Amino acid sequence: MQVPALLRRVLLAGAALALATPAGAQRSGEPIRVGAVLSVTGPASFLGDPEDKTLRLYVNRINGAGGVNGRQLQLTVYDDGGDANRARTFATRLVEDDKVVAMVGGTTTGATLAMRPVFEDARVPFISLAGGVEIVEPPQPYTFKTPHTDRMACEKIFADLRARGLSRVGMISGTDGFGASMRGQCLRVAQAAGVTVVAEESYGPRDSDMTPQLTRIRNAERVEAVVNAGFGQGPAIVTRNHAQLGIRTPLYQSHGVASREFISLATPQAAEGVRLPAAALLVAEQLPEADPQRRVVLDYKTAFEKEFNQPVSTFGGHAYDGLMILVEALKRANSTDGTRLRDAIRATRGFVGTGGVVNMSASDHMGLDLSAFRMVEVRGGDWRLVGN
Amino acid sequence: MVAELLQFLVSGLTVGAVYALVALGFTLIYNASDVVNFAQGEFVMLGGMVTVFATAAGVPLPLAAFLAVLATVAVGLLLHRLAIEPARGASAVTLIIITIGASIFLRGVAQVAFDKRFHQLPGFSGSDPIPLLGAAILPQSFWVLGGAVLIFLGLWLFLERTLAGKAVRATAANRLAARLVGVDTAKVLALSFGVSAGIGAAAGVLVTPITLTSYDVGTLLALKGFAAAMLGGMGSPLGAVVGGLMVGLLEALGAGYVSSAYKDAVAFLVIVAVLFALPQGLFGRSGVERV
Amino acid sequence: MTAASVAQPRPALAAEGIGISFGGIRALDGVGFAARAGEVLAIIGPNGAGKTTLFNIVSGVYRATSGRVLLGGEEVTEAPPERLAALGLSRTFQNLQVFFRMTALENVMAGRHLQERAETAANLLSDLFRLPGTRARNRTTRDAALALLDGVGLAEHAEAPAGSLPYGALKRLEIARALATAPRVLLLDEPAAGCNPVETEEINRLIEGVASRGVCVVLIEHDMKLVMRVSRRVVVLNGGRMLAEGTPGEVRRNPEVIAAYLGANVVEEPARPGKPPESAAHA
Amino acid sequence: MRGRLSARHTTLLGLALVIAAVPWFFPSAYYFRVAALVWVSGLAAVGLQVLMGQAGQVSLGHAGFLGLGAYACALGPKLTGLPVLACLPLGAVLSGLIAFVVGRPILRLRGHTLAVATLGFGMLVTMVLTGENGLTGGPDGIRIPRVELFGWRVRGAETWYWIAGGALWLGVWLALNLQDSPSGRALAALHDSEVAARTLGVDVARHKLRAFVVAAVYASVAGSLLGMMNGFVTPDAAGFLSSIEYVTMVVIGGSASVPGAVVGAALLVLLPQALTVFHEYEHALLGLMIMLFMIFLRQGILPGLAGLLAGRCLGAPKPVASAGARA
Repeated sequence: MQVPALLRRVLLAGAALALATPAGAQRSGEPIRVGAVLSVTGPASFLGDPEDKTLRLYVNRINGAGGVNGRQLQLTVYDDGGDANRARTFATRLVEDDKVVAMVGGTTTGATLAMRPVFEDARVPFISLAGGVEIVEPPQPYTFKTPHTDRMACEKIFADLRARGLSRVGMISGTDGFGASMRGQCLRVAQAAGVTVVAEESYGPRDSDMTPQLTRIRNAERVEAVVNAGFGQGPAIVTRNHAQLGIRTPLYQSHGVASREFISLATPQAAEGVRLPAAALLVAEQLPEADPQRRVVLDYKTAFEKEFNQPVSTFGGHAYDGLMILVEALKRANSTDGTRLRDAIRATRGFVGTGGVVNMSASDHMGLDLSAFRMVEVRGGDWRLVGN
Repeated sequence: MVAELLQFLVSGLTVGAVYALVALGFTLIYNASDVVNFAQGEFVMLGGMVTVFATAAGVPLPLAAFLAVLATVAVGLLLHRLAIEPARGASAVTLIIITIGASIFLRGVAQVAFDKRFHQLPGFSGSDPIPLLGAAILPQSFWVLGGAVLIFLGLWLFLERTLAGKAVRATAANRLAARLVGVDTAKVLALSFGVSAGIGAAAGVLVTPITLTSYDVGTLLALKGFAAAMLGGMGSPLGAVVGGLMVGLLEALGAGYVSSAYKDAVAFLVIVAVLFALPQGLFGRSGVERV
Repeated sequence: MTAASVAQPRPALAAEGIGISFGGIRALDGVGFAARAGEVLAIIGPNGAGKTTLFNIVSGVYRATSGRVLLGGEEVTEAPPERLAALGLSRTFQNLQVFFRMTALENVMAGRHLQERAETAANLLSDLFRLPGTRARNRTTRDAALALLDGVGLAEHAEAPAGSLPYGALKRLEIARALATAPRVLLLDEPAAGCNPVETEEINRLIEGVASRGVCVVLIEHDMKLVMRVSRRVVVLNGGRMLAEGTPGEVRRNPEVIAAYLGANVVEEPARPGKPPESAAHA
Repeated sequence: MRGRLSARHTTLLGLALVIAAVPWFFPSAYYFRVAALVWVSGLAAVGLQVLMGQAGQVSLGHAGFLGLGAYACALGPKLTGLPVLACLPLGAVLSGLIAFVVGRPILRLRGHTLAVATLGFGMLVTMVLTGENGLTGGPDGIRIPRVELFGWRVRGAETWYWIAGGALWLGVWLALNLQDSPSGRALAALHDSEVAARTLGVDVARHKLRAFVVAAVYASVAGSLLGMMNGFVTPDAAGFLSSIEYVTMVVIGGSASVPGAVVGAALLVLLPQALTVFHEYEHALLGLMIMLFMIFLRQGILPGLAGLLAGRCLGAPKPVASAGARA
């Protein structure tokens, strides 16, 4: 039997193929290697796809403009398909094989948490694009994140509810990582915010009809508002079903659908009046001239939409923020040493990104506060700033 | 109370009709080959996605839908010709793995050829819900249910009234005997792939206005459709329809009356319970084992 | 070739008043027979008479609607095949049920299952870790199986994949496998079907040898020459009922039997010449 | 034709050589990581080979037991205070028990019906792991403590490579032992013809259940190793797609062959790593490769290649064996 020989040949062939990756290929003036593991496909591709596009677009632009510290950026992106185990393998690959100096990515909280030990062990700065609070709480030495946390989204929604004099909510959430994590945070902060969750429902990541769940919420006692924690197509269907059932209580979505795409998926009629907390990016044109974010978000929006011919989402924005924070830190540190770079990222102050103004510190590896969120509402088929 | 129940029923029947059509596709190919075609969900995806992209390119909806079904049938026939036919004589498990490969392949191609975003279609008759006994029903639900009934009737007529249909039934009943009386069972299998693809695509077109679509909707539909086909009795077209509707209803009633977190568990527990009582499924042929 | 010399008080295998229905059709009705140790009993009848169904009931594959089955005097009507096997009943199949993924030797080794004791969890662990007990069992089984293969003239094909053997050899392989269980009662379903005269002659000798060792052999066969030579008594079935019973000579002269066979248009030819083995896979 | 013993020994020796030798060719720790993944996936696949290849029973819920093993190592230390390593056998026993209880009714079912029941079981496990956020950490997963052996912290891809390689070798040894034993013959018999096996005295239900339990224990151990290696686990590990992947590994490698399962695992772990070169086309190519392998080596890679080397014509299926190979 030729088993062992065969096995070895298969292994070697695999190794040889893997070696042929671009990582070892082009070497023009010592490029700075930056890695990314994103959920470009799979259940979280709604988030990962714009992140991927943004990173590629901006790395090209930066390189076109002369690179960083006179060196080109070299980006390596791997697709984890939404699977944490695969993400972990790619993280090892980035660190051990591609020798990246920093990592921007980790689309989902699960993938981020699975990858974190790899970067921590290797002392390679890791800027995650996922929402979960546990990524930076308690802060780990080399792990950062750019998106707002889901807890902030809950607090923002509940504050808006209270301002409208509402307090009894029906929660509906997706059973995916995003939905479940936000659901947990909302339940945790509800009491402090003076909100009571009187009904609670969930739906699977690919469910196509949520009328039974919404009927139950409607029938719950004195529900004054419906809050949906979820991302992807689920919230669009919840919005449609909410309108279909003629439920009149206000509907809040999460920052997980902060894109104009959501309105067209949910249909403008059904989405009318839906509110959600979102980064300034969503309402770029409506920002006052004096707003520090106005120029940044308009630039990003124009660049992204021109290149890809699709509406921006705040997720692409998170990737933009992550990359830019890294680039600025590289400039400040003038080094690719992990610890120095980490210190430089940690020293980020007053960085204006699409998600808000970032002020990091040793104890805050995200650097955003509630003011970074704007409450927006769908009116006439587009997002409008609420109040202030 | 009645309104609530009616709401759940309509929701369940609409979703169930899609499962039923997927299960019908499974059944046709299974009957001709013992193969469970895991790429069945991708046919539904193709139907929806081609329609979306054709309408976006300015093709009127009915023509776009027709093109989508046609294109998917072509894909189904090609799949048979290029992947199943060359492996003729291989065991059923080998063929099943080929269809798993095909499903990954079609998804991979779709994400490049189309994109990785979600897409929607407008309801064929608008999206204003129709009030009925206190429940609110989308007009598209009637399209889905009506479409499913038409497809089923069409398939029934085809199987009962046409020579090709009789060949399909003969092959399903006994492949060896069918071959002996001169039925070209390879052609029957090709036909089954074509018809299954067509049915899947039609389901995709009908349901996209309600459920939205994207390059990867197929996996879950295949899973649910497979369960539905098993519940009804693998190999029985009537069973596929009843099984699909039942799975849809179980999910909706489970979500409405039990717990939305465990609605899929409720559905699967019922399916498994039924299979313990009736291992052949509700409408499956229960034969005495011949030795 | 005379049967066992000792007259036994009770038959090794007896079926009484067996009836069974499939979907409302009465396939067997009030059928019975009794066979003693060392005796060869043949069951004959036209196609569709219910012979194989009777075997399936006696061996526990089907459950009779009425009647009872006695093995060594003990009632076993409801017993499943594996229990009957443990009680000493073994069989072959009309549509071959050879283990086609295995070699000829492995087929017969599988037949030694009952002697191998693989039933307890401790046995499983012994098998997983290849403890001395398992190794000893492997050796014993292998030797016994080789001897049995030799007995049916297949020793030189021991390592051949079963699927590559000709039809006649497969028939004998099944007999060897059935004998591996060391049965007290052996049911043979058309052992000579598809065999050429030379092979039939071998099977004839085989049956006589088995019976001479005190095994009760019940035989379904279409080859009348073989039936007349090898069996001491013959039971004739027709349309699911008993038509006649007696010595080969008596049965041959029975006008009803002649009528039934003429009606079925089969006189005494082997009914299924060279049946292709494909059909076995569909059973 | 070589005897059975020699084939068995060749396989075991060859595997040991491969495990010992391939690190020579590894330029970085990443290769250790990938190879360790191959060994762990291979271990789970070998377990499924016992069930699918030897006993002929299909399971679409194999990853469910993998998840149980991994989560045992995540929750065990929390709930019982035991060290992580002790939770590996604990998880294995638990998985075995669950398989024993669940398998009893499930294995009465045949063919595709069995597939649905195991599918349902796997989904149930995933649903509980996803749904019980408070306990399991929900869809975002849960951390698994670092393994400590006599005060030494087990970490690093290279260490795990040797642990996983050793576990795989043991797993292959056990599976090969089983194949050539009274229990293995009983499984092979019921795989080919249940009726014939029963008439030979094989208690079909009991032996099927045993294969199911053995497969569950394999999966659980593999899951525990995977979890400890990653220090983290999410419910995806137990999911339907994961189960399908293991079935594909077994069939593509050659379901009749124990080392085939390892080859299948190697292929499905290495291909996605190698195909990243093709960026957005990687999924299409993966699907294409699976189809091509199955079309041209329909008995699976290992038996298929062995057949090619033996100069047998692949186009002609074995006369009856393939027609009878209904799973």
